[in-house]
Amino acid sequence: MDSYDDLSHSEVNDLLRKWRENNERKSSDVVALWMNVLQAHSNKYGNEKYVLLEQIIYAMLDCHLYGLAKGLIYILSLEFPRSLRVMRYKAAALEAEEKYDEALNVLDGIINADETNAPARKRRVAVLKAQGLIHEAIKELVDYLKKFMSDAEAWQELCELYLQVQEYSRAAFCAEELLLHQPHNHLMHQRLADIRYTMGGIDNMELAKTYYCQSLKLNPDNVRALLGLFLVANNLVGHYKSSGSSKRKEAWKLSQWAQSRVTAKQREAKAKLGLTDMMLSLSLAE
Amino acid sequence: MSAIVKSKDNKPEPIAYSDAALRNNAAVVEYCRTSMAALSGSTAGVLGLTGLYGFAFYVFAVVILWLMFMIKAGSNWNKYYKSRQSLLTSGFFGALFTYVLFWTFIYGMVHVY
Amino acid sequence: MDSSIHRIIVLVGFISLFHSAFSAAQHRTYLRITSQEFTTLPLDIVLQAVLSLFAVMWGVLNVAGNLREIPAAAELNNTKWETQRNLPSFYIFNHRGRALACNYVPSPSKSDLDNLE
Amino acid sequence: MTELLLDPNIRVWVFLPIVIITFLVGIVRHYISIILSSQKKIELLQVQDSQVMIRARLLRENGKYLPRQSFAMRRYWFNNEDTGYFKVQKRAAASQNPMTDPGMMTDMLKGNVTNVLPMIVIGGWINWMFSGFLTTKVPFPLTLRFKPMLQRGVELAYLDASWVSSASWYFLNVFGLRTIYTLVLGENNAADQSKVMQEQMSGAAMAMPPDPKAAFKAEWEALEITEHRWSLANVESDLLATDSSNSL
Repeated sequence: MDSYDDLSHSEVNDLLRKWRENNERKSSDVVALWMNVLQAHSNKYGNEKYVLLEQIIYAMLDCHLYGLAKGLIYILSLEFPRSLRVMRYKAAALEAEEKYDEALNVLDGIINADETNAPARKRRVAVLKAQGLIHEAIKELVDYLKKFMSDAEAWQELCELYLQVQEYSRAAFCAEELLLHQPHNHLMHQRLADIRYTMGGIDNMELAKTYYCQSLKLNPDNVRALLGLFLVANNLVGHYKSSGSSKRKEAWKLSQWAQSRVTAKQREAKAKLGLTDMMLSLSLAE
Repeated sequence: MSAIVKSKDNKPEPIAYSDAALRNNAAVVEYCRTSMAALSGSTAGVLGLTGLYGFAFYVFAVVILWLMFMIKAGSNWNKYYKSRQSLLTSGFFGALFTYVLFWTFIYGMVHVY
Repeated sequence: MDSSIHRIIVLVGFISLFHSAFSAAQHRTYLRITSQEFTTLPLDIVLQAVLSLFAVMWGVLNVAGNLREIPAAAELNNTKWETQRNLPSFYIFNHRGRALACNYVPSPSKSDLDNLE
Repeated sequence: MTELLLDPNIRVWVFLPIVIITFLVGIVRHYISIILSSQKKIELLQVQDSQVMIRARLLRENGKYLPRQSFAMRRYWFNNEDTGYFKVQKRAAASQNPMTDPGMMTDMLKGNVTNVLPMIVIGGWINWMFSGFLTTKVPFPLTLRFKPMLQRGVELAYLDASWVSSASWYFLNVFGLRTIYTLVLGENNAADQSKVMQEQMSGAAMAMPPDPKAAFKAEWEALEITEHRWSLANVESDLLATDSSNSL
């Protein structure tokens, strides 16, 4: 991954597209790729030129390369003088320079011009978040979600924000909403289970157990869910000491099962490690 | 214990399909099908097939394309297509029109004059 | 790399198909000039046309793009929480990674000002 | 019946040009319609309605993954008699007459300009330019019924029905080449990219319910009769069962 110079132009394009589609941040890598490979071929971006430039601009802002980013934004604004999307880049640049009020002004301008512009509204939330005003950001985001109710990304962000201020039951609500959007994503089940486990109490533990199980059913390789299941099951065994034995038995069984799976996984991982690596880790431990 | 018995009664959960992947595959299949109709129509025109022979050639081309899809997907076609039958039959008549047009066109170019 | 080979196959197949079409047309005119009855094309033209049809079809099939696996789990199970959590719409830029940039000048934040006094 | 012999010049100067002209006109029309198509201005309320509908639909379909309490809470929020979303939000019934909406009018006009007009103009021009030629013969026998369809402009009573006149050949091309356009132009071609840049639409503004009032009512009814079936009831035992069967 270090030698970006060897990659051809089209390979770089493919790589960047993959990152874009998978939502990978990798900003410094993106900037490095642009510097080393793409910049020389700026006339050959092909169909995806503008999406690519957007990715690069955001990556540059992320890497504190404000001058370069502004240069690109300027080029784009010459090409599309009245585009709201380019306005959004400008707002992002202002935001990166911590000129939050100006950024908010630009974003408000966008929303005035097109009140259905969802990305600009989301950026407003991000601006508040960047200033550390989490409660204000939550309020803004809730207002946004009242209008754009099926925006999974926003629900996820709201979930994270609630977790930051430790409002677990509200975070759980958001996580459930996410589950409605992506019922086959094991990470969503795992996340909801994490939240339920953190909330505590027998009912929540039972739910956490169920969702960890579902997550493992969808993806048996989810080790975090495995660990969570183990902890939850142990916890439940403790809770059910006196009451109904069948539930206790089940929890105990699950805990045993999770433990055996973890052991198997560890053995697998160890087998993959070479002998030298094991020696190294031993010597380090000593 | 009752839970286990219940789970046996339940049907296995339907497999969830990824919407984007389904659409991607449908677009690929559609692309190949249209190209196949145009190309095999041209070939039928070159060969100067007339009447029922031409339509038989179309069926032949459809089957060949289907076989090629199967070869490309390999043994685990289940991963890529929902069903093999619908791959064979869907869009049969839609592509037939394209086929006939190209058949007529190339037949006219080669054999009529 | 792989697709360029198939592109060449498609191109060659097309040329070959065109060539067989021209051959067939020539054959027809020849028959007409010598006023013979048309029964069937010579075998070599037929073979060339059919074979190039197969070649082009196979090439198009591979040029058209890759099929993606349709079970939802195939893609979702490869996503990690890091990418799932990463939401481009809500990026913030004043994260701690900024301090690593070579031209970073720490701005006097509120707490620093408090300490000064 | 003896075989007709056509002049090869017809092939070069009539038959082929018609195909090429039809094809190129189709391509040009595609790009013109891209230029003319205006981004529809969408009201915030419309977006909100469509998103609510999506959310309610998701609740109906995937509600089985939520615990009963969470499901009931959401349904209550949508449906309860006093404060439920579908009860409180009043939407005016959609106006039935598209003529009252000037935006709709211009859209219809644009659709006509790009679709129907070129076909008539080019068709008329081809009829005038290449009239009265027999261009080709379909390679399969046809009944006499097809004669008026395939031999427009050539009224010969005793001609075999499988001969095609130039005007009819044009119309055959217009309809037959449609699939080829999608092949050549692709689903999302380069021309759309810069369009996206100029006026980026929030992708959520898709299928608007044309009449939100009726749609709300339908969704309310659908939600009302949805029963909650907790699909994760047996997941623990399933998990244990699958694993023991695997390890055996």
